[in-house]
Amino acid sequence: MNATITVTILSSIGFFAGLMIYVASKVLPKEDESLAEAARVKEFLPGADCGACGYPGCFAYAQAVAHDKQVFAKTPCPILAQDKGGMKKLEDYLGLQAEVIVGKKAVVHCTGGSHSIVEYTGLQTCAAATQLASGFNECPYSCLALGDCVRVCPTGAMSIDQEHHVAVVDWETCIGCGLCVTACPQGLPELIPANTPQYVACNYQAKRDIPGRKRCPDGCIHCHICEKVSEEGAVTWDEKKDLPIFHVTQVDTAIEKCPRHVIRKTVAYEEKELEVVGSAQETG
Amino acid sequence: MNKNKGFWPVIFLTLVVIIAIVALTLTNGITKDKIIQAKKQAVADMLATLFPHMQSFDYDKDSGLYTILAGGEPIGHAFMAKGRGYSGAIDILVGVKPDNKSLQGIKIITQQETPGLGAKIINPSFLDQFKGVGINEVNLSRNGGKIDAITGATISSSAVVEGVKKAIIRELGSQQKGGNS
Amino acid sequence: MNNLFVVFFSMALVNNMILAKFLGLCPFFGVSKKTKSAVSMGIAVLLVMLISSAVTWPIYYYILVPYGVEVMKTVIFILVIASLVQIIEMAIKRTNVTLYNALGIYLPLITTNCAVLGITFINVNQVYSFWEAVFAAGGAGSGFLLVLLIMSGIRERLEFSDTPKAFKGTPIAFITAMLLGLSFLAFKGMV
Amino acid sequence: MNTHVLEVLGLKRPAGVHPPSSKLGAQTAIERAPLPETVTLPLQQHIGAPAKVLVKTGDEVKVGQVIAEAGGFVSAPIHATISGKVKQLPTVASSVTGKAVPGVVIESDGQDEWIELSPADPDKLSPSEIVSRIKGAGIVGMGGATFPSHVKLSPPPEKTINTVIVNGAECEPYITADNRLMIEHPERVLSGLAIVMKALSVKRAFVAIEDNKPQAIAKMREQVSQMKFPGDVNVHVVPRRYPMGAEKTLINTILGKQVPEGGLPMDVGALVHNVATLAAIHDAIVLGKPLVERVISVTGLVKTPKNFLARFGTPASALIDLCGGSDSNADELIFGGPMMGIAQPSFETAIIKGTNCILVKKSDLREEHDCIRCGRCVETCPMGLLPLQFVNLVKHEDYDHLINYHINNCVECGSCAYGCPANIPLVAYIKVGKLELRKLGVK
Amino acid sequence: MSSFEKNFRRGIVRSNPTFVLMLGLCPTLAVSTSLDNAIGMTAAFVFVLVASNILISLIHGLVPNKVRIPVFIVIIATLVSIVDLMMQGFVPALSKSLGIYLPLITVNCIVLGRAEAFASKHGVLDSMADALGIGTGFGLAILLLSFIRQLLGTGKLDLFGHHLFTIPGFSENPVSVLMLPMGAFLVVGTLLALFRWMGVTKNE
Amino acid sequence: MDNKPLVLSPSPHLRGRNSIKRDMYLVILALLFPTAGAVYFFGLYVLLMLAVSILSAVLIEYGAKMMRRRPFRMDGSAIVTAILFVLVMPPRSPLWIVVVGSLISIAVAKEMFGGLGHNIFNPALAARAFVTVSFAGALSHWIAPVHSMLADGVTTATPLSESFTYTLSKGELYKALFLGNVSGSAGETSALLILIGGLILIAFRLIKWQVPVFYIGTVALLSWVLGKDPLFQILAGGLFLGAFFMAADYVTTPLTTRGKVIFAVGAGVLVTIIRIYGSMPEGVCYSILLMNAFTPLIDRHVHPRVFGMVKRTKKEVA
Repeated sequence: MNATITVTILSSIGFFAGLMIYVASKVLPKEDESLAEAARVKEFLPGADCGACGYPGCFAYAQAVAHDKQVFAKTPCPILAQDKGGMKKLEDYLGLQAEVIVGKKAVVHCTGGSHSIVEYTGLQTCAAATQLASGFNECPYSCLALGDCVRVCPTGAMSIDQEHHVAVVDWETCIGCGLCVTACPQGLPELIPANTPQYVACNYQAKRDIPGRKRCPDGCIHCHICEKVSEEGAVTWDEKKDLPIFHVTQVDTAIEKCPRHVIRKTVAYEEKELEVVGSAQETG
Repeated sequence: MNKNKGFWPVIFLTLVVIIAIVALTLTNGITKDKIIQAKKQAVADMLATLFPHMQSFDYDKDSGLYTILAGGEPIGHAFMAKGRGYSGAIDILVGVKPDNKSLQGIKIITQQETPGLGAKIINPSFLDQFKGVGINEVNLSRNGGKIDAITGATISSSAVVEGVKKAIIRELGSQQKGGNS
Repeated sequence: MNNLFVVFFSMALVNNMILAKFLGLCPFFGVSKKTKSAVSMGIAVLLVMLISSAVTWPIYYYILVPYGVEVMKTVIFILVIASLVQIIEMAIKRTNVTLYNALGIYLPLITTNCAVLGITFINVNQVYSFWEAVFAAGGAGSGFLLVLLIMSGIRERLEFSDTPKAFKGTPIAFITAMLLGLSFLAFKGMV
Repeated sequence: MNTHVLEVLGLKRPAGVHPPSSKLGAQTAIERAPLPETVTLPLQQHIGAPAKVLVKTGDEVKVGQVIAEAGGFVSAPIHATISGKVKQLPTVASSVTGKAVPGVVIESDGQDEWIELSPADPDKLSPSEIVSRIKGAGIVGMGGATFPSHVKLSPPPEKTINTVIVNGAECEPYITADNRLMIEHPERVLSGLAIVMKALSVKRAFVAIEDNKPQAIAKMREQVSQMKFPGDVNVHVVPRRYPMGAEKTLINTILGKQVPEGGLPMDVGALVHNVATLAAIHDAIVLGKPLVERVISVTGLVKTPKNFLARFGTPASALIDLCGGSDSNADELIFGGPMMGIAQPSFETAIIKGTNCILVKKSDLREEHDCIRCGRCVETCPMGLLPLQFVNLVKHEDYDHLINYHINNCVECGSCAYGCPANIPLVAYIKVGKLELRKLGVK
Repeated sequence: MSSFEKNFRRGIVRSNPTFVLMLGLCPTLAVSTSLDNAIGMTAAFVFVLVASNILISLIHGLVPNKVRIPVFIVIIATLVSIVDLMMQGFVPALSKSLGIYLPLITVNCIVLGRAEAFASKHGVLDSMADALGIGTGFGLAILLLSFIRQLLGTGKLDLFGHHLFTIPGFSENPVSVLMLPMGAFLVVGTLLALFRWMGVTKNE
Repeated sequence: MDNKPLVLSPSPHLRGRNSIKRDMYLVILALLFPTAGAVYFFGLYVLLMLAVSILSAVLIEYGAKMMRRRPFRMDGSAIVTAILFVLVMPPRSPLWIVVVGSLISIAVAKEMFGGLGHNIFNPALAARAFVTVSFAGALSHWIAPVHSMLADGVTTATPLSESFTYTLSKGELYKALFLGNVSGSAGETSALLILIGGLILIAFRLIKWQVPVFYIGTVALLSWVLGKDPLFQILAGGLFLGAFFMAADYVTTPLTTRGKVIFAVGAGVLVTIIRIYGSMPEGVCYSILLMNAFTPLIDRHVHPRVFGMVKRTKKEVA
């Protein structure tokens, strides 16, 4: 008898709690629109509200993810991370996978052959170095190899070739985000379609010759041979920079004929030999 | 029926709570006596360290006084004391001889004193000093009592002494008077 | 009155939830990276502690004790707290988005914050009166807020530090917590 | 007195530093440098829009002929500094920003043939005529900032300027050009001041000179008493402390007013002109001469430090040779003073309007350590900033927050880096930070 | 069987709840002052985890979304209470030294986290394996901690009243700070860094 | 004008003569006074402690730097920490505790945070707090000043602890406390010698005079208000040592002078509260550690007055 009373009373607490939630959800106005996307993202999350992700609870995390997808890529929910299927669902929903396979890759328009004419002792960043006399290399347009691009690269595709003092891109890991393009004070990296088989590894602008500074032995001499030997439209000329622009057509003759051998092959270049050479190895 | 719709969530939650309560009530039924017994046993064990000949005890809830019995005869009393130690409260069990005139001994139940220093109050060398001391003689020796403080741990030592003193007055103050008159 | 102050002070500094009782460590390490969120979290915890202490006290002493079912306290307390938090969160979320983003998003984390359930247990174990329980909750919450605030300040500075790689992030936060705990020993024996 | 008490209590910061003044050429009279064989003139020698070139290769030019016109309101024309033939129109690396800018190279014919000058009596010119003549003469701030002078003299109508301050502080170590100018040509400087006062109808002016230049103070005082001004002119001796010569510091020291953040001196009713600029203004109005030459100190590790009157575009090596060449230890060439000057990559770099000093020195390279938070940079910053916070943020590429610490208030005086025990190149970090902030589009 | 094994193994190292996920730290730090406590806590924890995972994987299809968290929490709380009562009844000393940390398993993020993330999406057997794995990982972590803290903090090892080992000369002046809360922070922080340094776990 | 490439470095091209090394060795110079006092009052054993402390600290720093693959520099910071640590320890501390102290101060409180400049807490005080909690028993051995270098000390209580009773007159007592002729931590007893060292620091502009003045001043004022003898409160215990050598430490205190004053006042209040209400007899160590923890928050909110921002209200810095 006594037991029954206790059970009834205690259960009524449970009933009351449920009732309150029910009433609250009925009486209160609908959620604000700005939270709708976050609410949808939250459906994919475990909902344990453990705070291990660094956000105060799952909904806060969902809000952050809804605001910036990269949050999920950089700090995935630790509970969800053990659940492959769940991860996949959220990735699909956010379209993260699709974003990785973008059609552009970065190339660096420099071979790194220019030597330093002064002893630069300032901050070891390209941005700082260019503030003094356009950098410390003989070629004022050359890669300074201090790695501003490496630091911003989210996937670690950028690295510095210490032998030649030039930044190189690994196309396997490059996602074509373009962060290096904005980071480089010399304007050397460029995003090109991932199916472009070659690019010119020089940014020397003949029309902006600086007295006392000169191009490196590998630099483009603006001879237009590549343009002449290739079929119409395969190579166009950037008049402002006085440099060739290559497109998706493979220009074997031009590569061969270039007196400076400054046209570099990318992984999209199809060679007779089956060996696939990445631009990273090629720049050497 | 959609499980998310209408009033069903409320009913479901209530059902779960009912099951939980019932399960707990059942468990409680099994363990209730055990727990009470275990608690009693714990107290008995505690008291037995001061009164090795103890067979059973009585507990007066109002005064907080334990009466220790052996063969039906009281062989002493015991009560809890609290001292304000170096880093928090010290709980002390105080045992007195049946005549309420002198101590049977004391035992430290909980303490958080500094290890290696204040925590030496649990050492027998300190505690044994209390055995057989008259209830009016509980005081540090420098204050004219019979208890020597632990070197370097004066605060902890005096915390124990003061706590015991206070508890004696609280528990035995009236009895003593009654006995005298 | 004096007694209430002692309870408050003791729970805030001497028996600090995080540094002395190990309660609420997940949010302590999780949400102490930025001062802004640390403050919001601390305030949210403080509020929920106050409310849940005030609600569970009468439930315990007017329902559970009279019927001799103190053993149910875990189930009932957590049920009440969880529902309460959910209702408060829902209310804030649907009425004031700004407030929700500043404070409300911290609420779900609090359900699984042992500090909140912990303080209700401590209230029961210490046999606090109603006002003592409320002040204890206030003290515990304030202490939580204080330590979270200090920690977030330190961690923001550590962001700029050349911390060894293996120690970056949580490990150094633990070491900091240790040194913080050592300094909080200053309050030992004050109550 | 009050200020002193506050400083002792540490409640008012005596900002700045006291680097050794090393004024090597202070007693050497100004010497006219021989004409260079070729001059290289970058088309951007001032802050603002670059000038637009008017000549082509092969053109014959005379001294003072405009070879590039102002490219906008905040811009200044550029004049040929020697007579001869335009040899080339190359790109040159700016000796200030390091950026590649268009330039003109003129080969001398050895004649030094001037264009016809049109002198005028300043008393008979209207203020607007004065301003347009100054603009036509291509005058820019010659203390190093190279802000076009006519812009300073054309305040928007809502701002009123009531005080002109003549900046003769020359707080940078080594530089003696302004000092010599004040000693040798006080009349030109003060005549320029009178013209500026007339142009703006200002009734009050101060000539600020640091207390370590007693000769200049005496000469200027003497000259002030001899001349008639349209208002009240005082020689104000300021304590020697770097960066006293910074516009904002100077205004604060003399007038006790702080130029608001992001504001200009005119916001507190003041106008600051360097002594060299005023002398150039005098030349432009009274003699009708456009700006083609300036006084420049060649100092440091050269055999005899000297002060020259040199044409713009002269390569540094020519002037250094005139001083007997540089010491073999020297491995650093700086345009400007050692605190704010810019290191140059080659001795062939040509001087421009803002180059007040060629400093040859031995580099003082030190290994950068971690910050020990000594707070010296905070203490010495004349702008009341937290320089070490800029370093932290730039190091961690957290550029967004730089603005919260008022990075754009920094004048890059280098006081912080001068006193830093950890040898942190704070100014370099700040420059990168400003650059990145601009990239992010925050102004 | 292989999926069982996989789910079991994962919780031990790769997603160790204490050193990798850093969840449910409160009891780990609080009761790791002695091996006895660690063992008692592990037993209680594993029971609650396994039982709750099984129960939740059984009923997850029925639970309405709105009351999901309250329902799960009530189930866990009930299990915890049962363990609590059992311990009070049969091993009162242990129950006393675990104190409020035993009922606080209720709000342990690991338990609720597993319920939410795993049990409510998988079958009974997988859930059980997962719970056992996580429980073992938790147990190993807390045992390691308590081993270090007890050994260095007291200079000797005791297990259920039996004296095992004393470091000669050390037990007079042990690093007693390790028995205090700050000691736990120091040990966990150092261990975390050590695991990262050895490459067991990843850097942040 | 040979072909040697020119050096291209950012401005300023002129550097002052400040260096971390110079700062640190000047601090060591200032520390020599209280150190000499410690040896004079408590015997040659203190010298032994110093040797062990400095040696172990330098070795541990070297080891830590090697493990972290960072250059090891003999910049003197480890020596400063090591000396300070000995000065705040009881003059008869076991040598192994000194080594443990070096381990905690250098390895845990400093290198784990990233080395000099990155530590949040004062290393010497953190180590002192650690060993005090850990080895309370072994460190409860206080001795009276000995004066003859080799004599063994007589066990006594420290001036601030409860059982301390001097039979001297007030004047004599102050004199003893000022000169350092009392028991206490090795280097904290002589206010005079610490003052000399402190004045050296102020003269070389290594510390701000505001810090010790506000720190000691707050303690004096608050003690007086709460009915304690202010002169005794400031002379006894480690207040002077803490005020000149620890509360004014660069790394662990706020950057701005205003921040430093807040720090000093806060520490002063804490010392007084701890001494009067707490069970720790000596609060200087903990007061500074606690304020160290608050330092990032103070730094966050107390900025120097930005030039040209006088009339505007303080801008929020997020």
